[in-house]
Amino acid sequence: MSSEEIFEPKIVAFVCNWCTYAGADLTGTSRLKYATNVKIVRFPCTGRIDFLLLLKSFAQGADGIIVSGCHPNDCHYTSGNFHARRRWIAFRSILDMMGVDVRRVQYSWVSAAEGSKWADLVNNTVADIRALGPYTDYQKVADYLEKEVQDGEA
Amino acid sequence: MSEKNTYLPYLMTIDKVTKEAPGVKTFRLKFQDEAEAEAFEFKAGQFGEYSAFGEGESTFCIASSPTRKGYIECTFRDTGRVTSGLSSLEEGSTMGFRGPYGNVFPLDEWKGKNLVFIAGGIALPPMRCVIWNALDLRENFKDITIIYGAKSVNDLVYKSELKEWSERPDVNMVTTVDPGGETSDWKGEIGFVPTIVDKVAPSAENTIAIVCGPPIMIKFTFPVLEKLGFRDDQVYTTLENRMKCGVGKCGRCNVGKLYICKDGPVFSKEELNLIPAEEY
Amino acid sequence: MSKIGVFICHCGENISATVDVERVAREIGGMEGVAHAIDYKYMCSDPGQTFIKEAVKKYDLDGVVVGACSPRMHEPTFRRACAEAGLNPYLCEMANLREHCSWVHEKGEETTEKAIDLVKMLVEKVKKNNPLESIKVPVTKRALVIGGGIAGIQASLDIANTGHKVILIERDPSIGGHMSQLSETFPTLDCSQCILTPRMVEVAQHPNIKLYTYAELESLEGFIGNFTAKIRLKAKSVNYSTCTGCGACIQKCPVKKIPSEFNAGLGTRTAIYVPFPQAVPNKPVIDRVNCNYYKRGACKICEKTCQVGSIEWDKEDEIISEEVGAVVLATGFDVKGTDFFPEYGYGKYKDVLTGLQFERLASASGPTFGEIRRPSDGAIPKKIVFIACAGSRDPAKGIPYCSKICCMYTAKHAMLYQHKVHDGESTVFYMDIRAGGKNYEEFVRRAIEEDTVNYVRGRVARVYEKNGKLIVKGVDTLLGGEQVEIEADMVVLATAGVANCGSEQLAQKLHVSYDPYHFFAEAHPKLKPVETNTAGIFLAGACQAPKDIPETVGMASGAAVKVAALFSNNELVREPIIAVVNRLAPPLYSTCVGCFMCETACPYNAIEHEEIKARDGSLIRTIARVNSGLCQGCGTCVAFCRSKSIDIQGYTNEQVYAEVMSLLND
Amino acid sequence: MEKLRERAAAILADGTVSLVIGYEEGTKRPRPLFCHDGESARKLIFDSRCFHNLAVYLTKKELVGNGRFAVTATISTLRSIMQLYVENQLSEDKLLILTVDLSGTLREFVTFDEISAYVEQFELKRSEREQAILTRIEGMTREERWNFWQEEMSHCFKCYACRSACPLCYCTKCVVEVNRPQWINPWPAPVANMEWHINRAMHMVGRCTACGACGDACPVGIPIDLITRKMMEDMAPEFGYIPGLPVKKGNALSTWKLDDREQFIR
Amino acid sequence: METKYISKSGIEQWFKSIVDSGKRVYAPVNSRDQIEFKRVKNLSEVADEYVQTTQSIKASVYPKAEVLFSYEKEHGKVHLTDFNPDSIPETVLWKVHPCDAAGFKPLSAIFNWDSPDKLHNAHVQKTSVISFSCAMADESCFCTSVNGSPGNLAGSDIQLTMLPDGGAIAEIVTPKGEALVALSPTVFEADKGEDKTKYLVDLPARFSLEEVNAKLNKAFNSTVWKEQSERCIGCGACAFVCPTCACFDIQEDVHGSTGRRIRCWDACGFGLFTLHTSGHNPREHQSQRWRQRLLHKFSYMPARLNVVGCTGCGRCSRACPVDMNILEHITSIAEQ
Repeated sequence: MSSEEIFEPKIVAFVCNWCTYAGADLTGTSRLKYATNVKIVRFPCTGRIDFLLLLKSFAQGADGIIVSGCHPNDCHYTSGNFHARRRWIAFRSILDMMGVDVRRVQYSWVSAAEGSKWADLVNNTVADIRALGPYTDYQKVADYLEKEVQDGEA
Repeated sequence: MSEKNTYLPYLMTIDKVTKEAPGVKTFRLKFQDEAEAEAFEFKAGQFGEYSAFGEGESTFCIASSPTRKGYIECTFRDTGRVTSGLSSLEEGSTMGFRGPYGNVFPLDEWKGKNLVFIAGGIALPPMRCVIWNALDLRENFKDITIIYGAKSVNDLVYKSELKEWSERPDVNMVTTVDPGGETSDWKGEIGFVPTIVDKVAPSAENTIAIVCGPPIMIKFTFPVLEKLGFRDDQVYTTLENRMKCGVGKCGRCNVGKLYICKDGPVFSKEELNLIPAEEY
Repeated sequence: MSKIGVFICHCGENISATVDVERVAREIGGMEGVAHAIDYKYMCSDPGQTFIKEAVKKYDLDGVVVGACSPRMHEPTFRRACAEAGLNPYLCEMANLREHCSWVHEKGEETTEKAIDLVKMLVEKVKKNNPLESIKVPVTKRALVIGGGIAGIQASLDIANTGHKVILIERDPSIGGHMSQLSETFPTLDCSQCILTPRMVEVAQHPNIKLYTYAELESLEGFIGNFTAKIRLKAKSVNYSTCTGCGACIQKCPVKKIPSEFNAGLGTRTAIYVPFPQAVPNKPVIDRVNCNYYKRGACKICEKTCQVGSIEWDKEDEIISEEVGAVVLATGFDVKGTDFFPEYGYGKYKDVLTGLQFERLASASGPTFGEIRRPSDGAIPKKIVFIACAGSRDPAKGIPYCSKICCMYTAKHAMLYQHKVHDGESTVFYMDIRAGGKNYEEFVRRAIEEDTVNYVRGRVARVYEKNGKLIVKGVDTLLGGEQVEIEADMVVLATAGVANCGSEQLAQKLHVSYDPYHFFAEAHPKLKPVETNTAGIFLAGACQAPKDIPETVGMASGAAVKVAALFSNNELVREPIIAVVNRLAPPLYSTCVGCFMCETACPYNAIEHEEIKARDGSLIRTIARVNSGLCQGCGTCVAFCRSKSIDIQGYTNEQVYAEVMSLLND
Repeated sequence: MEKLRERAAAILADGTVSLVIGYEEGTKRPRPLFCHDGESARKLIFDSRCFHNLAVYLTKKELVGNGRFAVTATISTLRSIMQLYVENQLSEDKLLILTVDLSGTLREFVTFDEISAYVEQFELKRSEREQAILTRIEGMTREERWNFWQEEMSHCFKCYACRSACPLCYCTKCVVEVNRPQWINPWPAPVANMEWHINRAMHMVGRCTACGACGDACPVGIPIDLITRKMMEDMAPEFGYIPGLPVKKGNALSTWKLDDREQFIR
Repeated sequence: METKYISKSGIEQWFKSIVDSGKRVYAPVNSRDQIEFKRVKNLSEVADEYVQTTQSIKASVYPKAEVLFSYEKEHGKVHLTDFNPDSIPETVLWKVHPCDAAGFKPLSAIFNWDSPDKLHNAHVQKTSVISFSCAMADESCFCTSVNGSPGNLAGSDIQLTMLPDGGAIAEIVTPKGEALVALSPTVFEADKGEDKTKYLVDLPARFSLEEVNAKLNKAFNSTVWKEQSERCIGCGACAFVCPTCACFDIQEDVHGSTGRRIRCWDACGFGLFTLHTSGHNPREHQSQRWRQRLLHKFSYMPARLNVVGCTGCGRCSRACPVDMNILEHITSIAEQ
């Protein structure tokens, strides 16, 4: 990649079906534009989102991650987002301890009514991740097998 | 370096898929490389490691007879990551196979004897290989009896072959299902395999019994055979331990001093008595 | 290699304008496991659906991905089409190429590539999909209505009139609720009790309604169609089967100074009492907190008075169990008391009243028999000030919402006052006048124009007492913020409507969600206003948010129809998107270790304990089991399970993993 | 100590318990000991060098069987026992606790309430080693922390001694052994190793009692106990719990508060 | 075999010539409070004054994880790429203990049983071993009980025995060793006739291998396994630090339509090692797994491969979190 070329980050979004997915639908219905870098994976609820999926995303080459669901008290399942929020607090603390770049995981609440918030969230996150650059730190260690045989870090 | 990589599988084309029972399929596999097909040889009782690329390897016997050239067959139940991966493959796609591994049924030694095959459930495949082998060399053996049972009619595998065997005049075919597993038009026996063995097994005189099935079936069939006068050297079985390498290295199938993958999978009951029972 | 069919929709030009749909179909067609991929102008049209159906048969497809609009739009359409072609509907998934792609991106390479990625992701998911069967559960055709105000009364009658049994429980000794306390109702000024009491009687006499007054819900177990309600019948201390309701005991009761709840504290009642003359049932209960016998162990005057020996001193609370298929929550609301307002004297001025208290003053059945008199000295107030939005719309007081009814009842109060005190002078301080509703605006205009009520737009900063007068200090914003000071004889606060006390605990018992103000939350603010997030539990009236009588009645009827619709089926068909704990052959049984972390995480109490027992009956292990009737499929338990022993159908670990992996693999 | 031996021998002899799990002298330091009779109870020791968290054995049915058993417990062990109790893994009727308190007095606990009351008196403080390394890590920039842990992770060969030594890792099938999907690659590699340790820490949220057994067990000296220790230190005040003193069913992760922190949520 | 003398400076010069030849050199390095084999460029990096490295050197010929082959899927077809032995660089192992060098034989015996193991053999072929005889030992060492010794030459291409003057006796054992000498032939001087054994640690044998073997051959059903294994927590530390443990797993590393088949370390001590998909587990209990470890090394391997599966390095005892001291356990069996 030459230095002039704009870095196009790969971003995965984990969203709940009832609020953010619907909010992103509204973004579409409202014809608001946002960057193509983000691809949405639909979950029933933020409570369903396994932290391992976030880790796997980085290992597979994601430069950034969006996790978004219903605002507090809006959860279709009453409390899935509260559970998720707690899980994220703990997860962030552990990631930070391990030196993982927590800035690359953007958490958000986007309701079904916040079509424009979704567009802003995506655009801002893309801009943020673009500024951070590719997550080479992580990707470098992710492909290890060849290296081990070559360098014999036995 | 010309040394062969033991772990590199042959590429096989799935020539035919047969649905046998719920979750159970039979694949007919053909070598993609003609030279490999040419050079490949195996004997009844051997097994192989089957690859679903993207999922891994799984161990099962070769279910076709060595007398049928040009292909091999395997039958498996969708139970884990690999078998599920295999199960999703369609005719015409590619999978891997390496083998053959393990020892063989001593068919040569059994010449001139009566054979009784006793199998239960999904354990018919390892037996099918030797059954067809014996049937294709029918003149070498005297009476051939096949006793096969499953939990229910639906669970019986190789249904068309069961029919074929039962129609053959030179085979005494007995099928049974566990009580409650019968359908209204079921014409076979009803009862557990050991019970049926007791009822229909031929005399032990000059007879070899080959038993294969779930541990519980084996456990209750052996005493029946003993009662019927079968000596330990007249009874054979084939074991299926968890394996990864198939060639005696990964450490899983080691039982006492024996390795199921090298010293087995075929054992006479006499040999089996030497293996510590709790470990297989 | 599965056989997946992929169908890319142009959606007219909605998708094809920015996405190269042919290229999407072409590239996806080359994917591992894709047997057939086409694009078409309108996949959701009849011909489009026919393409899918024919392809399912022709290619013996074991999965379908439709790249079109949002699955929230057409997932049912395409799943139905697949089902009609003989493919399990849950083997069909949609890639959202319209709302999430073509509509939000400009035409270009990246947009098409994103579309391809989105379809790929769903193809990989579908490969891991399992055929699922809808869940069928039987329905107990009997409803439980909680709360005997107008909402509960209406809902009960409507359900009962469809031929289904209703159990109505009311926490107070009589049904009737707040509506029974009102004097006249806006905008028609018809007498509240005159229109309500016939309905109350109808409830009591309806063959399909079983009424339990002085009763509260103890617990609710089960799930839609199959609830078990435990109901606490509080001890009334009076045997209703023998009591004739003669009222002699009430006459003789020596404890007479108990503030009457019915009269909002403006009158008194006895310890053995009927809340109001038209109560249903019209039989007394003993208020054990205030009764001399229960307090001091002696008195029993009522027992001596009672000709039929109906007093039961040792009667204890009784808990009964009822099987019901649906629940209507109609627990109503409450109003803030005057003590909530420091600026208006924290309730220490006797002549500062709440709107509800004013209703009692204005009511012919009230403590003053309908005459407006000051509680302090019984004088007729000549100057009266009504303060609207007392508490409501005031984030600083924690009540940012509008209580909705105050504008109307304040106008009504001013009007009633003017009708009763002809020389009186009334002033209303208001923020806005919210008079949306049939004949509402006209009603307010009438108060202002015909009944010369003085409406001042502005807030009242303070009310204080000076020389026996209540000094009301406020501003008139229409006069440019000019200070206004009125010497009033009485001040009426249109205090905020708030959630009924105990609503939070009740919501927790029922596992329904509630908003920050403890009003019960509807399942959807627009489209499911009477449903809750717990299937089979419906809302009626002000327990959801403050509302007026017509709205309440309308909502109650709405809830009743929902219940009736539910009861029109013998069994209920549900989406099989539920969690399942894995089961393995012995000796493993399951990878679940029974730590039951999922149990606390589950918002629906759907996790049960299953004991694995050996043949001899000894316990081997206790593991989790998901009650498929209760589970709503949020999947929170799945993400909690350390050993991955729970999975959720439709969003299994394998499915979501495959999706994420496919998105990131180049 | 003599009292402990006597008592252990006595309860074994009178059939109160069929097994006493304790400590004996080992090659370099005390190690776990399983006493089935009074004879072996003579070998019992209990002092400040006893580090192993014996609670790890209590969930192994093949060891403890169906009868009643006793365990000589350190404070760490007691904390773990309390957590195991909350997680439905232990019951009072099977367990007898022996411990020697700071004054050298032999104490016995039968109920979880008793254990809880005793444990409450002890503060969970960083050891000198923990303090030293954590201070170092806390002083690092994020990049430095990443590099520090990557270096450490490169030594991990996935022997799972950390998992085996942890009393709270009692799953019959650990997530690393789940292969549908294969969440964490089972071979040792830096990312797979890190995923395992992050995963382990996440699984310990609200549960870890910071006994240090995992770090102690690591044969290649990775201070993995500090990952969970730090997590515990961060989370316990945030979520309002005291490790080893569970107050109600559930744990910090499976419960929530309306006002949990969320300034990181956009 | 030839014996030479090499001086302190000669060692330095020779080491440099090995590094300069482009071969990868691995040597024990003191890092993170542990001694472990790492790639080194300078002799100064090499640790001294230690008894044992935490891990054995077996990873050099049996990597923790290696690619058996890779594949690419396209439209139902699969293209395989075999392991390429040329991808393995030339490697020199410096300062290996005799007990580690002795581990190569049992390891190779397992891997080449009947069918040769292309990967392992490629690693072995590209690896040269320069061992240093042992002047130190601790209570866990017992090489002398398992046919080894502090100056055992088995598996070494060259062995150095350090002398008080900083020089060393160099025993050049194999042609590979000679090739290494050839990198800097002048530094190897004539043997000074020093008695090597003078500089070796004295380590009396702790048990008779024959006796132990005979006892173990009959010990399958002994109660000793349960007694010894009670405190075992079932981790894989012993297996992974062991120079001869070779149990492995075969796994799949998938990236979309491409993938690699991986061989990685596994351990017979893990509870699920032998678990069948049916749920049946032949080695269900820890006692069975402990028995497997000991019998495999001291009974099955001698019987089937004619080699003892233990070199007495003592690493498993040191690494064990719960002090499953192998020497103590074997001795107690021998004394039974």
